Amino acid sequence: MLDLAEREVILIIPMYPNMELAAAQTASILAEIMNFEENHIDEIQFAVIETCINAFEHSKRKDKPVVIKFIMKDDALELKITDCGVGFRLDQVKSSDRDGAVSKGLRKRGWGLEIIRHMMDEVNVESSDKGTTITMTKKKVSSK
Amino acid sequence: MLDLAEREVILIIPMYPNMELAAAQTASILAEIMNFEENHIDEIQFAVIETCINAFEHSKRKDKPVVIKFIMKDDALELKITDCGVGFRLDQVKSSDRDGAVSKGLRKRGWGLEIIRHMMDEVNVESSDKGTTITMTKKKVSSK
Amino acid sequence: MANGFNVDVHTEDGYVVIQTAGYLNDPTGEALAEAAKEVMADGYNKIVIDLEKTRLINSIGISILIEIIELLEEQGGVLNFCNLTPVQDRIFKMMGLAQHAGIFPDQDSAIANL
Amino acid sequence: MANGFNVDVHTEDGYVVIQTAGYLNDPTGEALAEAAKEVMADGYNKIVIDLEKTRLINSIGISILIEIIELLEEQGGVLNFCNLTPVQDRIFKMMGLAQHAGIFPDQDSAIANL
Ligand SMILES: Nc1ncnc2c1ncn2[C@@H]1O[C@H](COP(=O)(O)OP(=O)(O)O)[C@@H](O)[C@H]1O
Ligand SMILES: Nc1ncnc2c1ncn2[C@@H]1O[C@H](COP(=O)(O)OP(=O)(O)O)[C@@H](O)[C@H]1O
Repeated sequence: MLDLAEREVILIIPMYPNMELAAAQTASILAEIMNFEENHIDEIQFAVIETCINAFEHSKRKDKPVVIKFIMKDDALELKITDCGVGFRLDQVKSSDRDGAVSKGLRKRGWGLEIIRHMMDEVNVESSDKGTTITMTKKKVSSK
Repeated sequence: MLDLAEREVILIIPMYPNMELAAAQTASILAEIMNFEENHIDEIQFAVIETCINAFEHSKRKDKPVVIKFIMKDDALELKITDCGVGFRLDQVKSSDRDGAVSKGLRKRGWGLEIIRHMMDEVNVESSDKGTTITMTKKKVSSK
Repeated sequence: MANGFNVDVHTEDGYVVIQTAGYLNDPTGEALAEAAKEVMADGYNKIVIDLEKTRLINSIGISILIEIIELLEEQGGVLNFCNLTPVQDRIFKMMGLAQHAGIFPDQDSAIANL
Repeated sequence: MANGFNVDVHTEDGYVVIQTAGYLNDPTGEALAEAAKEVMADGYNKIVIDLEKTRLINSIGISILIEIIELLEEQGGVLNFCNLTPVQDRIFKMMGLAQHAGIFPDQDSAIANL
């Protein structure tokens, strides 16, 4: 039997334009069923979109789909977004992307991970040369 | 490489109330991305909902998820909705459900399959004691 | 109620308008039927159900609408629907609701024809 | 345009209101930038972008908004946004857009502050 306190939905999408919307919509309806408030639903959607387009843009494996696991907990929605791409090192992103930018006033790119962190309560990145899994949690009583 | 003329999305949902909405929403956004017209998007959603609730109600395997494959073709959206339940025989549904009802004026139940057939251009049922797969197609230029 | 469903009941002079919002399925249909039974217990037998904010309905939700129609018919009452989407309209006609209840484009005409 | 995105341009006396509808991403952001460049070529440098019908925006879409801001700044122009959702508002502030463009609750105040 499924544990009623933890229900899982899985969505598998190809790396194709606008497919991030399918992920965002699925997240949205699950959050709605869970009675998340409207702004929190938007925040989840923005985070899902940024994670998916990162997979689409940077994974370099457009032949492999992105797998999104939605885990509906009693008090939170957890998402695991996995690509089978080239992976990256978080510590290397931070330094390079930020430094080159500050000087120029308005920085155009390199916001994805920051948006995700601002939208969600917890964000965890696991990445290797076999791919990347971003695990993120939005609590019903969110501090964000 | 994914064949660009045929793109697949897979959604796996538990047999849990309102999960049919996740399937309907995913179908809706894919149909929207494919530029289906609004009424056709509604028709797809109604068909998806009825197919999912049939799986929830009749498959007798609430421990097994329902798998929905969305195949985006150039001119149509095809859906394959599979449960791992007890299955049924279409020819037995037809006779029993219809006859008992006509006399009573307004028949309350037994409309699901009929709604699905009215909403979609093609509907095919494969069912055995290992489960049921309903394959249905909505064309962009739909005659329904 | 999960998924933002709700029922808004407006009692007027001699009739009632019930507005739904959200997905109409088993539990939300039952909530709607409860609302209808309450106003019927208060003596109203002319009811408008406005579906403007309900886009998705499943067949169990519709079967509950049929139950409301039957209850009202027993009391010599009238039920009119309004603001159906084209697809809802098609399904209501297919399932025979249109023979037992009125279907009108908007609230005004649904009320005028009670 | 896929997914129902569209851009509506209203030129008024001395300013332009551009209304978007739908998801703002790379291609739809480019469509918006094209619309802005066209009115700038016609001599307008006061622009309101009304996001009322746009709920979802990705970071590439926002980077294109920054490009529009920069183009306008070069011409000594002004860009005001209006009808942002609370989440859009937060992200615009986080990414620094609020320092280079106005953010207003509605079209009237966005126009009044051009
Ligand atoms: N799924 C991923 N696979 C590989 N690299 C990634 C992935 N997600 C993020 N990255 C790396 O992290 C960097 C920062 O990502 P982000 O903050 O979203 O900004 P941007 O996508 O605009 O570069 C990217 O440039 C990329 O190098
Ligand atoms: N996924 C399924 N698994 C097993 N039986 C099914 C399934 N879908 C439909 N059926 C059978 O077909 C019958 C008719 O279905 P339907 O037309 O949707 O009406 P209803 O669900 O109201 O009975 C059901 O009563 C059931 O016996």
